[in-house]
Amino acid sequence: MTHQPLRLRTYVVVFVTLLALTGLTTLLAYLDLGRFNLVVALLIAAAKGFLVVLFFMHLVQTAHRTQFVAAAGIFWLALLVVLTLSDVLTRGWFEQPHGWSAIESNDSADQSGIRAGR
Amino acid sequence: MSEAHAAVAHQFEGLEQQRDAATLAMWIFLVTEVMFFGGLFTGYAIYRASYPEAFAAGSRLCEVNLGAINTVVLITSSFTMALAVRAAAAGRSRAAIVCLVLTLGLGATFLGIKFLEYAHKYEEHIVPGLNFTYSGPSARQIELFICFYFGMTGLHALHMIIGLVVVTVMVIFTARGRLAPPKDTPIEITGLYWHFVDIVWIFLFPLLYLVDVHR
Amino acid sequence: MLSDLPLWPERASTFAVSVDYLFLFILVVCAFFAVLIFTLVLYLAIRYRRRTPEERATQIKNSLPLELVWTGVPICLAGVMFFWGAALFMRRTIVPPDAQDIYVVGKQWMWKLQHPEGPREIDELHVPVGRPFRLVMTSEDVIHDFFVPAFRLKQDVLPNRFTSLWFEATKTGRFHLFCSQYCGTNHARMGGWIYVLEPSDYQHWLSGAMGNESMTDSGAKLFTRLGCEGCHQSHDTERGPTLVGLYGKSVQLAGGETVTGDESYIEESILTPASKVTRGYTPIMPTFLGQIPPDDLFQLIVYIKSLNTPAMARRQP
Amino acid sequence: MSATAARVLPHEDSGTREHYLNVRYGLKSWLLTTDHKRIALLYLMSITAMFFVGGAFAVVMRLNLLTPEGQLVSAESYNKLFTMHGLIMVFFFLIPSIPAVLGNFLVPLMIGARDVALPKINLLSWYIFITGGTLALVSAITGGVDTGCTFYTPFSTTYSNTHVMPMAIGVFITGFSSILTGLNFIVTMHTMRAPGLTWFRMPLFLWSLYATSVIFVLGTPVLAISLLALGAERMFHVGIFDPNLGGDPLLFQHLFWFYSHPAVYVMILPGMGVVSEIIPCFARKRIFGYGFVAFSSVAIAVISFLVWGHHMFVSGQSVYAGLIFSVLSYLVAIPSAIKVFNWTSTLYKGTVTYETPMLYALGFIGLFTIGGLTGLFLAALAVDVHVHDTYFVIAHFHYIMVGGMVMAYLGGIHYWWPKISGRLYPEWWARLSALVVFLGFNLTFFPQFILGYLGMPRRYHAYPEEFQILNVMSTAGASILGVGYLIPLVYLAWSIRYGPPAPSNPWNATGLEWQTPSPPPTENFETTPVVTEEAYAYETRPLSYV
Repeated sequence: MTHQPLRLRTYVVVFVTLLALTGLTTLLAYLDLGRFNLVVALLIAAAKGFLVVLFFMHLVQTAHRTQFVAAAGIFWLALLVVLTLSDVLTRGWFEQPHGWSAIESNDSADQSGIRAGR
Repeated sequence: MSEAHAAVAHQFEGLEQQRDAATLAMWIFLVTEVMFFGGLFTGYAIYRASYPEAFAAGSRLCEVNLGAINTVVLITSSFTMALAVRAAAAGRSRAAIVCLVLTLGLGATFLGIKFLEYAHKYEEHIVPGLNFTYSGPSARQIELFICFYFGMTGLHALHMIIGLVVVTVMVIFTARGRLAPPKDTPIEITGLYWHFVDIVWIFLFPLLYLVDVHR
Repeated sequence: MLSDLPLWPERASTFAVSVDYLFLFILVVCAFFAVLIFTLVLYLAIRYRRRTPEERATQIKNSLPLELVWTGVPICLAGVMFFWGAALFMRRTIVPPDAQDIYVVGKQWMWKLQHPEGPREIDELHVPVGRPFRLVMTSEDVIHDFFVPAFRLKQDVLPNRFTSLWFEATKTGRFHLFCSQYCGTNHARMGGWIYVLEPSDYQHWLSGAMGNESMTDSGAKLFTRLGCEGCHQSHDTERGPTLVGLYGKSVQLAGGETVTGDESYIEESILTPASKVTRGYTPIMPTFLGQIPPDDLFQLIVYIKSLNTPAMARRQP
Repeated sequence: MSATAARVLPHEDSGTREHYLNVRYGLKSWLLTTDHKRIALLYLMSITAMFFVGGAFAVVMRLNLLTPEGQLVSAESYNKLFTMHGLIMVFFFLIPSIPAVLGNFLVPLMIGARDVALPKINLLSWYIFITGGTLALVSAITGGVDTGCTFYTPFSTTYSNTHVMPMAIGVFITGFSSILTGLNFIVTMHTMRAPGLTWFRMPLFLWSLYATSVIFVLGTPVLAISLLALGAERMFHVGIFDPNLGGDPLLFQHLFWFYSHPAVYVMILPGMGVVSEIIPCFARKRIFGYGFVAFSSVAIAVISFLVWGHHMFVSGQSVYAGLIFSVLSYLVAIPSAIKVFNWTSTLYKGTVTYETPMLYALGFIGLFTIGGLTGLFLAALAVDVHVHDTYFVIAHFHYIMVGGMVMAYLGGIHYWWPKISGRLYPEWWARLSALVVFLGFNLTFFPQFILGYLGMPRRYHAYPEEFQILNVMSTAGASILGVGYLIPLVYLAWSIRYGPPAPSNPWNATGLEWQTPSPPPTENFETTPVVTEEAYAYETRPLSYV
């Protein structure tokens, strides 16, 4: 449907927010948050992406089916990444080594337990 | 996709149906692009999970300041493209041309900075396949990271070049007055494509440049 | 003629028997549904054929209960098949503790096998009946697959990575060995035989084939020739941690997480030492990637595993 | 709107009336057409040629396997034969077969539109297909590829010295052809339906094409990027998949199978759609459970993206991932079971006649059921350990692709042949060929199930002696099947010139495509039709036509 154009103010606000988020993600990268560095960076990038998609690409005003198409794209990308990672990250879980000459090495207790392998 | 002569192509009932079809087609095409880049992101995710230290070391080889400038340049070009689409929809073709040319300039700047980075890497002899002579602990995995760096940013730069060509065509068509409303759908579609390329870079910047800046 | 047309291969391992039961269960379920559909289609097509041109079909309303039945029943049957299959798969994965290792190297179009006691074999494997064996396998070039139909077992063999496969033979005899992952021109020729012998015959064969030295001795020679002794001695030195008792131990890494000292960890630390540095040490160990062929790598690993036993540990400098 | 005449006479000779075939002549009118009907015929001609090239490779392979030593061809050429057979049959025949030929022809006709939403992109899709096809044939002629149709690394990147690059680029290019076709169909079905044609009044053929297009759009790009990475790895040796340089060969397998498993559903869903059209027509009865059949098509398209790991149970994939993929693989079997039960129940209390399309449809139900059920063996983790990469897998996917898809494709070609060519085909010749295909097929592939469980690995040019009897039976079946496929080529070509002219609705079937003359005019409909009835309202149609 020919949607009425957004107000100029909306574009400027979105533009400034994007610049601010870029600065934020760069600054946060200089702090050592350990594992959370990646999580924070991805969250900020996702926020910027959503801003561009919703306002610059007018997804807010388009038909529901177009919104559904966009959502499907993100969902399928997540499918590909998550299921592939589910293989890589869990490779060492079940195959546990066993002593060659089976002497009780110091921590044989967790010999058969599940451990965070490579 | 621009029907130069008749406003509505013969297979459509009306203008509304044609615009709906064009935007839906573009969004579906962008989903195929998401999955296309998705393959590279999956590879990146796997190898970053398998070799965290090597990816951190590799990321330190990338120039963060140039990456940050590029991100700002591309977000600004996205802003000017959005203004261009808005102006074209309102029929103000002069303003649309100005914004489109601004977008072209910013896009060219981005590519300039990008090839500057490539040149630096070539001088430091860390271009995989050509002259990769980096030695040190886990050199192989760092080469893998740099290979993903070139793969992802190279594919992105290729999409930028295609975008620049299409925007140039839009400028010419607008100047000739062929894209006055209600025939301004092609500009809106070019805008969608341009914003998509910007979003890809928004994700590339933290993943490639900001992996391990704090050490 | 039908007598020599076998319908399934011999059952020569503990795993084969249970896989055949699962296969028969799924076969019975599928045969039932296939026959059901075939007879239904034929019966309905013939019973309700158009006899006269004026005949009218009676339209049927959809029936939700019928749809739910033929959604629910297949889901339950599928669930049974999944759990049974998964349970057996876990039995295939968890290696019994008393299994003895045999080291297998797949190479473009041959299998090289070595027993820890020393005998080496090409495309043949002699094992006694009734004892579990674990094959630790790697490849020198492309992906192969160690497939023994009589044991109902196969496992891909990947370059630069160890995959393992355990079996316990229950029948003596000679069984086919195939490579079932396409690996190039002579993929079809890359096979051989598994000879399962009585324990007494096996001992006789083993003593006859003792020509070359055991893997531990050749591993020790390699350990000195490659200069590993310089850093890795019977106790921690500032240049490198001791390897005594490493196998099966949890190793604290510089990155903070802990890793188990299994074959893959030892192999990775030899080929790409910088990827997993032990806490408190700097990555000064040179990389041996591409310099140690897999056979020698196995011997080194067997030697390092042998350091678990106090006798071997004392002989370290 | 239903045709009133009880016995439809060929009211006007299609020779004089202007329609899409005789509106313009000459090469330019074909090579620059944007008419979806002509593009469908362009696709028909190209994929028929590719089918017989791929089929020839298959016949030579089967002849080589007559003897345990396989002396007909050398090992290298046998490896090239099965690779080219796989690649050409999958990417250049099966994937475009129903969507690009019958789909292109019928989607606008079935929804009452004048053409697809993006006709120029539709023609571009054919040119991309031809470019990719030419590259593949050039690679085949100049030396062939011996990596197997799955291009597994590190063999395809470092150890194979055959023409992998041109073939990989050829398949990469052809992928975009199916992306554009899928995109075109989704947009057409969303925006250009005739007034009154709601989603639940659409023929089920369109539902299955919609599901197929979703897979085209979401899956094919991942194949494109994996082949691109394969090319880069082969050219620059940078270690993306090379284990000696830190890469992981399983990453390629993940990316490849993420597309290739949904692709096997692309190779069956359209066949299901054709069967859902044929069975109600020749049973003169509304399909049983329309909503369930429609939603199971979409369910198959979605769940097919979750199951690719069952190709890698023994490839070094983690046990945890194996468990996940095994559960999901069983889930994807359920919608197919629902469809088979619904087709069978449609026959109940109908008035069934045995025209050729119906013979193919009934054959499809039987053979697809066997194909689908044998999938349950492969999804069970423990059984897959034994039968993975053996002839059991070969028999499974041939039962679905050849027993299912090719039978449905031939059924669809015969069902819509009057509409496409304006001519009727010779009924008895067609019934004979259907029977020959059914018998030849079963004799070829059923012995391979037994060979598989006996442990004969796939891609073997030579095998132990005890497998010879079953291989000889399979080769015998293959020669019968080959003949069975040649017969339709002859009589369909014959019917174009000498076949009796076809009325607009020879089977008196429901659906908008039958309400326009055959062959249809370029604009498809004089006035855009209005749909008032449900999808398969056979109770309001006049009685039989015979």
